Amino acid sequence: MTLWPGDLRARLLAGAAVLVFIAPLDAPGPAFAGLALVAVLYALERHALPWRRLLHLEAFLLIVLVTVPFSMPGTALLTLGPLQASVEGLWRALTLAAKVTASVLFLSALFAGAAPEHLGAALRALHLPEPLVRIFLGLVRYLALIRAEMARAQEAMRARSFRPGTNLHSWRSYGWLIGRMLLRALQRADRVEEAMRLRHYAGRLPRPATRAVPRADKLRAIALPAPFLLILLWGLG
Amino acid sequence: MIPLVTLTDLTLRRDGQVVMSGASLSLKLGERLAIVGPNGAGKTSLLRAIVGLERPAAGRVTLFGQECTREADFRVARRRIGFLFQDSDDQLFCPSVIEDVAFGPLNLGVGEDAARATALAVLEGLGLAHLAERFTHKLSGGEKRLVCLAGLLAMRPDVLLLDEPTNGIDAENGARLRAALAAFEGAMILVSHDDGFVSELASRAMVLRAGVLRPAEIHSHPHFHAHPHIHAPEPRGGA
Amino acid sequence: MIPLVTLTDLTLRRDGQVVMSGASLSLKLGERLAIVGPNGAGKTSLLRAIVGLERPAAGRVTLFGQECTREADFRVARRRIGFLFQDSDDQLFCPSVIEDVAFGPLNLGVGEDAARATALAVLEGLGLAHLAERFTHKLSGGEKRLVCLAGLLAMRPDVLLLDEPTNGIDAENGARLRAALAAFEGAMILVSHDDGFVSELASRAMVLRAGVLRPAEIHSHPHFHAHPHIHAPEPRGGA
Amino acid sequence: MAHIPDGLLGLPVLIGTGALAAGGVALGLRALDDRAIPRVALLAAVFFAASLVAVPVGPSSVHLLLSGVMGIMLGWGIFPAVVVALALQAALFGMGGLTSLGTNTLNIALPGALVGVVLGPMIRNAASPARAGALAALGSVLAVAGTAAGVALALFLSAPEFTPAAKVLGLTYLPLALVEAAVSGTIISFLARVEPRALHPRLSPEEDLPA
Ligand SMILES: Nc1ncnc2c1ncn2[C@@H]1O[C@H](COP(=O)(O)OP(=O)(O)OP(=O)(O)O)[C@@H](O)[C@H]1O
Ligand SMILES: Nc1ncnc2c1ncn2[C@@H]1O[C@H](COP(=O)(O)OP(=O)(O)OP(=O)(O)O)[C@@H](O)[C@H]1O
Ligand SMILES: [Mg+2]
Ligand SMILES: [Mg+2]
Repeated sequence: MTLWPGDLRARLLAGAAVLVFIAPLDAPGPAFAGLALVAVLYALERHALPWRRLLHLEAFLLIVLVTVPFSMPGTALLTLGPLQASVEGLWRALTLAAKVTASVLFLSALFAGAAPEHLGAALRALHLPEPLVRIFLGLVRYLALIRAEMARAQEAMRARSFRPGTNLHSWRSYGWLIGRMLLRALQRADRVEEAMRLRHYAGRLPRPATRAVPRADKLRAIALPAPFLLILLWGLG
Repeated sequence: MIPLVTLTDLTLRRDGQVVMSGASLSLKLGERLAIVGPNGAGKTSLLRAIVGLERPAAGRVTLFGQECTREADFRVARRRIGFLFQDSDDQLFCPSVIEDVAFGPLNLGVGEDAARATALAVLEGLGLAHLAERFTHKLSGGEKRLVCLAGLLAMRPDVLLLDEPTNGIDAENGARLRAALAAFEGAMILVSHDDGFVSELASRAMVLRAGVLRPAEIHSHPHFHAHPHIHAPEPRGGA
Repeated sequence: MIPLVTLTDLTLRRDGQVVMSGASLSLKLGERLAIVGPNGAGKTSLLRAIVGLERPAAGRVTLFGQECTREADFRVARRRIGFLFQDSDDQLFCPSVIEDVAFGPLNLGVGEDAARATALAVLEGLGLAHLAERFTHKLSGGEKRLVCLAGLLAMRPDVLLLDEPTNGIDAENGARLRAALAAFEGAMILVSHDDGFVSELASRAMVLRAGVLRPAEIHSHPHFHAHPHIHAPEPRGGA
Repeated sequence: MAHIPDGLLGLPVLIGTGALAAGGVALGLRALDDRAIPRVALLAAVFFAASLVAVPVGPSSVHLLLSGVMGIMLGWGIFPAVVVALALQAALFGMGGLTSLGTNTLNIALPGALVGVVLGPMIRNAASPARAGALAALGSVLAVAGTAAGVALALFLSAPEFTPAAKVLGLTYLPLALVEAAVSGTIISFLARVEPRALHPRLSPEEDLPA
């Protein structure tokens, strides 16, 4: 028994709703309640915490979280030369940290176990423009291939004693590498387009019939965002 | 009987350079024509010209009795021709195997269910039903090759053009491929470097060399010659 | 004399699966060791392990008498090893041939002019001077192969690792390649499916099969057998 | 650095940038012929793969954005390419966010598209590959500056207390701008030299190319 809708359409919509409900939270109480709720979700589902993603976030967040306490007026907390951190500012920073952490954790749980190929089909079923869905699926299809090409090319450079550094030779080499990858991709794109034409592609494929979302998934899609909506209402009230 | 494919005095250029000149061939019902030749001789270009991906500088392409010059002419003929590309990744562009195999039938206007059913039937016929829901980019080289072939067979072609079908294929999938091609009832043109494969499958051969396409003979004759060998002796440990 | 390359009881894994275990070999000055084996046997992985692009799960890699474990160790040794990749397109990334061949020397810290001069000299030595200003992505398969080799030779390696050097090469460029490799004075490890090429060039051979690397014998003996052939008869016009 | 996560920006900013990004994507899709879809998808894959390479700058390293090059090669097609790549990055790596997808798309794609529209024709008609490269280097500095300004503006409009953060963040884009200029300039002069057709955003195959 899982809380997540198995149907990706339902899961995407419910997930987006949760993230939208977290976004406007302003006060510390609701923000931490949101974070606690996500933590409960992790505990119930026995997800492992994505530590690396959380750490990866720091660089950007650190700047925000360090500067915010100093940029809000209020009760003095700490004085560093001309800079003064306020208690209000600290609460604000903690609120933001809670919201961002809750969102990141939620996002990675949302997509855990969802193959991008299936995500494409879900986007199509949600009536996103067909060309956009096909670009997404094309990217998913060829990304691994192109990353492998790129990795081998970089290894070939390394085998010829290339050592990237802060100099023009390195940057020029990267420019050539990427330029060459772009050329190879363009040539492949032409061949792919030809292969489609040879199989009689004439510009349009019928949209696949969409299955109905199972009832249980509909219920989950409502149940999942509901507590977050309550938190939002509490925050607004 | 009209030939399925006729090339008459074809000249092909690439980047201004003549790749091939005065090439003529005709492919009749049930024939299996092998085209062999060194790398860069223009074998791929020749196949591309047959389906109209490459337009000849001179000469004529006649498909199923109809001379083809414009894209519209070729489009009609392409329904009946399946072209296996040299690189499988160029040809497998759908996310899952079943979607890829059903792509052709869908384009021919059969409904979604019918297309899937056709695709599944073809996959089963090739012994690949277990791959149906797999993602195309996660297949092995040999599996990719066979799924590409399935995508062509799903359109029920009368002619197959095969550009190095045994490329990057392992022994097990190679056997499946041979069986599938041996069972194919239509005509085919087969480009391959693999002499054994060619002589097993082809009914006739031509050689493309230095821009000239010429008939050739396939024969298997016992003969006496010196041939370098590499033998692994019975196991006896490291180097 | 210390061997140039020594592998001791090497075990390699890919994606958790053992590709090869307990592989040992040693390459001495002037030796030309051929490694043969079926597709997917791990030949490429073995070469990659020698230059440190693949790290062994167990066993040791010793290059020029120095055991190599970290990237820094391998980096020193790589200056003296030229690795020809299986796919030329992975190795050619500069706009023009001359720039590509000069890339290695530039990395070794010689100036721009000296690097170009070295590159030109190597191209001339291979009979490729006419290609110097051509764009790498417009070369034929065989030309690409030779330019890759030129890029390695420009670094004056003591050891060449060649991964299927005759891949996609035509007769004329094949002859150039053979000549260039026969003239190379250092040692080499040669992975190839081309028996004729191996027996012409190699002084010793090993077979890699089912994860085990074993010494093998190369011998040429005359014998009697049946062999399919494709012959082009004397010119007699179209099909 | 241009990946703003969920939970940081205010609702009005998310809605506003989301709408603008949707407009950009619609514009890009309208210009896009069906036959050009593989081209956009494969180029998006290269830009995605290239953005994963860590290019060293001093003691640190940066990840390339290449929005200037994308704008030149794809024109308005940069919007669909970027939105799709960002969506996949969010799904695969948890980079960026879902609610901030529109903001991030706008911040990266709009400066690139403008570079493509304004400088693209000059680059394609440049007298020499070196000149094309120099123009592209300039363009990519402007594109990075545009992205930095976009990020700063999104923060600034979300809450007044983000103002100092926005300023500091702006400075962190300086090394990126430097590397982008060098790498993008090289990419464009490479393409101008060996395959000038690649510089045309061939979104519809009917579009005639100069010989
Ligand atoms: N995209 C291209 N642009 C310019 N010239 C090309 C292109 N593709 C091939 N050529 C040239 O056309 C000639 C024929 O190439 P083609 O690919 O048809 O040969 P092939 O016989 O199929 O070779 P292989 O056995 O290597 O596949 C070659 O000399 C090649 O240099
Ligand atoms: N990138 C990869 N990820 C996972 N497994 C891989 C990867 N590359 C190769 N392998 C596996 O490692 C094994 C050895 O591959 P390798 O490329 O070394 O073989 P090879 O002998 O060079 O084959 P070939 O003759 O086809 O070049 C194969 O079974 C292959 O499936
Ligand atoms: Mg070919
Ligand atoms: Mg290999």
